[in-house]
Amino acid sequence: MKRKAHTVLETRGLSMHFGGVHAVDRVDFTLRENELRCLIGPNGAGKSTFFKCLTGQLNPTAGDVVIRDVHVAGREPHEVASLGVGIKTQVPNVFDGLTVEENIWTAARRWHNAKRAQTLTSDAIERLKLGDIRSTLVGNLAHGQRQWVELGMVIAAEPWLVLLDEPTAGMTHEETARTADLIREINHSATIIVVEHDMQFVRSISQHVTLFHEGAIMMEGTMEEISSDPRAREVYLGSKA
Amino acid sequence: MKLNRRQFVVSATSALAMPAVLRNAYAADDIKFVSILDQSGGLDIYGKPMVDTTKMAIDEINKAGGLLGRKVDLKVYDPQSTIQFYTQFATQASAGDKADVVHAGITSASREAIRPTLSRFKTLYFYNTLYEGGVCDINNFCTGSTPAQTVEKLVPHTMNKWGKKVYIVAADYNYGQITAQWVQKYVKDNGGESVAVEFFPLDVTNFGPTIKKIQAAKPDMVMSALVGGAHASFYRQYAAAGMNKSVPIASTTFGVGNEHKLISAAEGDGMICAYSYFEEIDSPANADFVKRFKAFAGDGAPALNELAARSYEAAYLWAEAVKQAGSTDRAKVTEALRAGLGIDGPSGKVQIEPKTNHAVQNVYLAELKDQSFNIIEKHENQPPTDTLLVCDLVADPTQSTFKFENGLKAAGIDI
Amino acid sequence: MRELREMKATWIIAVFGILFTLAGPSVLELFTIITLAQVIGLSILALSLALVWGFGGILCFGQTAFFGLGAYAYVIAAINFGGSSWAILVAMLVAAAFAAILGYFVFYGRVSDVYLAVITLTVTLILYSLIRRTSGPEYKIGNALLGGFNGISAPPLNYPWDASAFLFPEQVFYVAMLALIIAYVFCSWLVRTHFGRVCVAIRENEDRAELLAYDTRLYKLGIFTVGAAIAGLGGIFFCIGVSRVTPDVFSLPQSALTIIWVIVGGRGTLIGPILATFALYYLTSALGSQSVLNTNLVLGTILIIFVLGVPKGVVPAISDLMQSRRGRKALRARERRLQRRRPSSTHNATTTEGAE
Amino acid sequence: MDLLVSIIFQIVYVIANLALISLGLAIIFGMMRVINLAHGEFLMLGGYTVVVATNNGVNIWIAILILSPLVVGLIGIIVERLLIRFLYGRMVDTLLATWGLSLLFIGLITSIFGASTATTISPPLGVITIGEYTSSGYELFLIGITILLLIAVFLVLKMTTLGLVARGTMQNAEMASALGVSTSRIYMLTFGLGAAVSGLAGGLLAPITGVLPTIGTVYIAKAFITVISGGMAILAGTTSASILLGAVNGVVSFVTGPTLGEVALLLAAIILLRLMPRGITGSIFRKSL
Repeated sequence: MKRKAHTVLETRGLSMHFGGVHAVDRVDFTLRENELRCLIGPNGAGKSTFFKCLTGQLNPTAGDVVIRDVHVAGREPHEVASLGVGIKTQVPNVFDGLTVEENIWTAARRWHNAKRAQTLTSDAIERLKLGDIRSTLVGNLAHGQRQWVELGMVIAAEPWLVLLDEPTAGMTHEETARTADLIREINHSATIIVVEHDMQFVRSISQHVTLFHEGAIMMEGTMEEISSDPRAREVYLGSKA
Repeated sequence: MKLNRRQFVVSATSALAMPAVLRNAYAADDIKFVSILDQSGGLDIYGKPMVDTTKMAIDEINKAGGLLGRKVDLKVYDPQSTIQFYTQFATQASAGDKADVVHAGITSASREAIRPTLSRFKTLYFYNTLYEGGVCDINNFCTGSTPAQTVEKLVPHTMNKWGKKVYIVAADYNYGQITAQWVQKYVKDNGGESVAVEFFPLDVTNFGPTIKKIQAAKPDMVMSALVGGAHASFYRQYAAAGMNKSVPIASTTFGVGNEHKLISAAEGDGMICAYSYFEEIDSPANADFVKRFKAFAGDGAPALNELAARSYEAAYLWAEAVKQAGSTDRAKVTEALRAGLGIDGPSGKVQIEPKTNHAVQNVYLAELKDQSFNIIEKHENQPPTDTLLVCDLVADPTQSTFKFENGLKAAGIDI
Repeated sequence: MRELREMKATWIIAVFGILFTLAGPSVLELFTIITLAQVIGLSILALSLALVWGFGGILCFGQTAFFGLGAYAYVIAAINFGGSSWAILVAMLVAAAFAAILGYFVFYGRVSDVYLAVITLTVTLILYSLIRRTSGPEYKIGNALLGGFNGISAPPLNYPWDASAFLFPEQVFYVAMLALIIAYVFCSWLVRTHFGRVCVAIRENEDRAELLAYDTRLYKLGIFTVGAAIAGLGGIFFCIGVSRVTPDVFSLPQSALTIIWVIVGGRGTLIGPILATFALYYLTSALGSQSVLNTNLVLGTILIIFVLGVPKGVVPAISDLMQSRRGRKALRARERRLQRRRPSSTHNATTTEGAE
Repeated sequence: MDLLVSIIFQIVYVIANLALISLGLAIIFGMMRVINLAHGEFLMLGGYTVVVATNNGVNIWIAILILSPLVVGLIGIIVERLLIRFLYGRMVDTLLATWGLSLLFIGLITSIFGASTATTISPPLGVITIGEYTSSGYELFLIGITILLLIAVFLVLKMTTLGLVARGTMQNAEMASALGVSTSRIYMLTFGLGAAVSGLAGGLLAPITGVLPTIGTVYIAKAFITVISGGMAILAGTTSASILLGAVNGVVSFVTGPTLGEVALLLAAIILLRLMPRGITGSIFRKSL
């Protein structure tokens, strides 16, 4: 249990400015091992920009990102991913010209020899119930299926830290529920950050939630704490209106 | 032209005597004459007139009854200004068509690409372009003029006329480099001074900086060995800067691509060039040649220059050799050619010099006026003195090299 | 399963290639065999671009830079060593080393696609200009003068490590065909290895590959370098076939032709560009043997018709046609794909625009 | 001193020359992301327009300043309607199609006019004298007209509706079509404008370089490199790249000769693209036209 207290990801004074816009402004954030953390906030709150700073897709203007004692701010995405981090971006980000199986295999093969990669690929396909379409080109699949393929790529690589940006975007109700199950399952072996819009979904998976507003962390706590907070309600209602 | 009248009569009667059916049957037995010259791409300004005159020569030969009673079948390949097609068509002509003779090549690069192939397949080869000299190959007859033949006359004449300080501009490749060396030698021999030598890549079109340098150097004359379509801009820009009025130009290359028709009279007037042929040569043979060519090529007939005229003459040189040898066999024709065979063509007498397989020919100096050349001097029977310095095929007929490939110095000529 | 089938296709094609090689000299005329060496050299060049562009997704406009460097390096080395055996190795190494340096600048500088095309082309044009400016006697490497515009005559191939025994034209043909077949099988194998599949994945989606912890720069550099070595090999046979190397190997028309072969043959196949090279070469040379139509006129028309009518290239178009005959099912799937692709691709386009 | 002035004049001329041959390509590339490999042939066609017109007795100024942009602009519009419009968004395909077009034009002109064409035009405007040195008055005219042309293109892009809509379209084609702008018509006119500018440039250069069917190949590589070095912004890109590359070329040509001058230009372009992969205007002057 003492491992649970161990910090695996930390940002210190992380800032990302685009011209005069402070998309992320001096964010200090800590994530402990085996956590399942949701980042929420209205559109433009800066959570996606924050996410991209973690994955190396953006080079932060200032501040630092530390993953397991490695300073990764400004590093290339592949260097972040090489630490054993599984990443799923907002738009379905897959290899359209490859089959489902090849997509997932490419992810697994990065870490394992050919034989083990094949096993992991088959496992992932089975877990995600992609068997019927395993030989279909991903470019031919529906939006929701493409999301699943991308999740499969994340699982097959067996990451210890998983960063998901809006994993349920464009999914049906049923698919969302399955995704929630899957994320809880992954959480048995990995620490997870989920950026999400869908409050119902967040409620169904999360223990701990961070609320972003105007580029900064407004508050952190359980979903109950946040939804009962008047300021948070205002942020959300304001943005919805 | 000195067509052998007796043979003409004999072959003509024998052709007539033969039943029509038999004559057609003989088509497979045609003499094969292959011409490989660029008709598209950057070099077509040179290649097209050469092909036109070659066609005319073969046409005339056939109308006169062919050779040895056989029809001469001309096949023309267009290598599209790329070396790789030269090699391919030369292989096709020699190994595939089994050509009796190949007339081919404009640049030295193209000649060097095909010379070994034609040697290997024992196919007689004529190269009819003016070039830097130095080919020493028993199988290769180079009929064009070389720098020593033309520059030797051009330099003293223009220096006497204009002055002793010469600024040399030349194309940046083997021909330009070697010609520039000959110019420097003859300038020195005649007590002059070469104030600068500048080389231009073939794709340069802006000569502004050089024109300023020429103005700064204040020479008495400019000697140009510039080559190709892009380089024609030099003369325009030179004239635009008013320089053609103060520092006149002499050239060893201007006009062979019919540049004198491409620039206006005001820009070109006063330039002096030296070649072994000008369309304006005043002789009955040439007047007749020009007339026949205009009739043959029609309205769009290009101006005639050394390359075009020499292609025509070379076809006749070969035809004459075939007649004398009584065969198209390579060894026999070569022997006939090297026995000092000559013809009287539109440029005057052209004769093969046996030590080099080059041509002894007339050299004319001409001054440009209103887009045409006025002949001012004529030098008869000029030997290829430059190639003679390095080549003696009489002493060693097995040679097959291009002695000037790496410049004059490498060939042991120190000038 | 898919891979197994495809590798089987590779072997079938290779067997056809070997049959052609063996039958060639007895079926074809000698002059055809002789000229084939240069066409084979060009088709190896096309193969290298098919690998780099079709599979690596790298639009290299200047593949001829490596081709030409290979040719020049071979000639210079062969003249200096007095034999062709080591020269072949040197040529491939020089081409690969040059590509590695250029690729390092380009890929590690994160140069975008269009600019990559232009930079590689510019490098080729620079080499073209540079080599054309070396006509003076002062430009020599060892015993080999560079010759500028006129180029250098190429020493023939000889028996391995016996410089005095030159190969006959038929033997040159065998060696060239062998090189082509080996290069083809090697490329086929390469795109099926882990390395090759990652390269294909990068072609499909470089960001995703990055996020899967692949250093995409390294993979692109790798396939670029391998492609350059193969292009260099093509250059060797080309200059042996032509018997001369001239700056034309770096020229703009040569660069464009190489792209045309790959386009006509089809991106994403290896055999397509090879066949396209043979076909188009014989078309252009046939055009050169007639004088009715202007060669440029015909070539230009063909190119335009191809881009408008068969933009995917011949081989993919034929396999598409065969697939669509297999049943309506495939057709329907493609329609669905097209419908879906449209909204999602525009979506992608706008997001990348926004991210820039 | 005279030498210095006349050298500076010459370098300015080299720069203007570079800008002149590149501008048409830059318009088409900057606005439409189409790399027009037939650009050199548009220049060539401009030159032929002038030669044919003057040979038929048309005043040389009318031929250069009015006919050459008009004829080539029309050819551009025809080409866009028959070919380019089917290929938008397919960069490589447009590249190949325009390459085909380039071969086609060369073949066509060679078939019609032959490999070389007699011309009697020579650069008008006489000679200007700087101390002991003389330059062509026409070169001075070319410098002036290049500046005027740049200003004119600036005004068209900045002031006219066409320019405004075209810039909007080039920023975001979809939004423009959502606003009811006919992108198809805009593309057609833009391509026509680019072709007309190229035609004018070709016409202007004809008296000083002459015309040949293959003359386009001399220009295309340089124009291509200038435009790419300049980046997306049409005017700022072309101007800045022309100044940089032209100055390098001019100075090195003077010091060492034309051979290294060309090499220096190309090397400068490579180094520039290494430092600024999106061209000069991709890094600085980003907001400019």
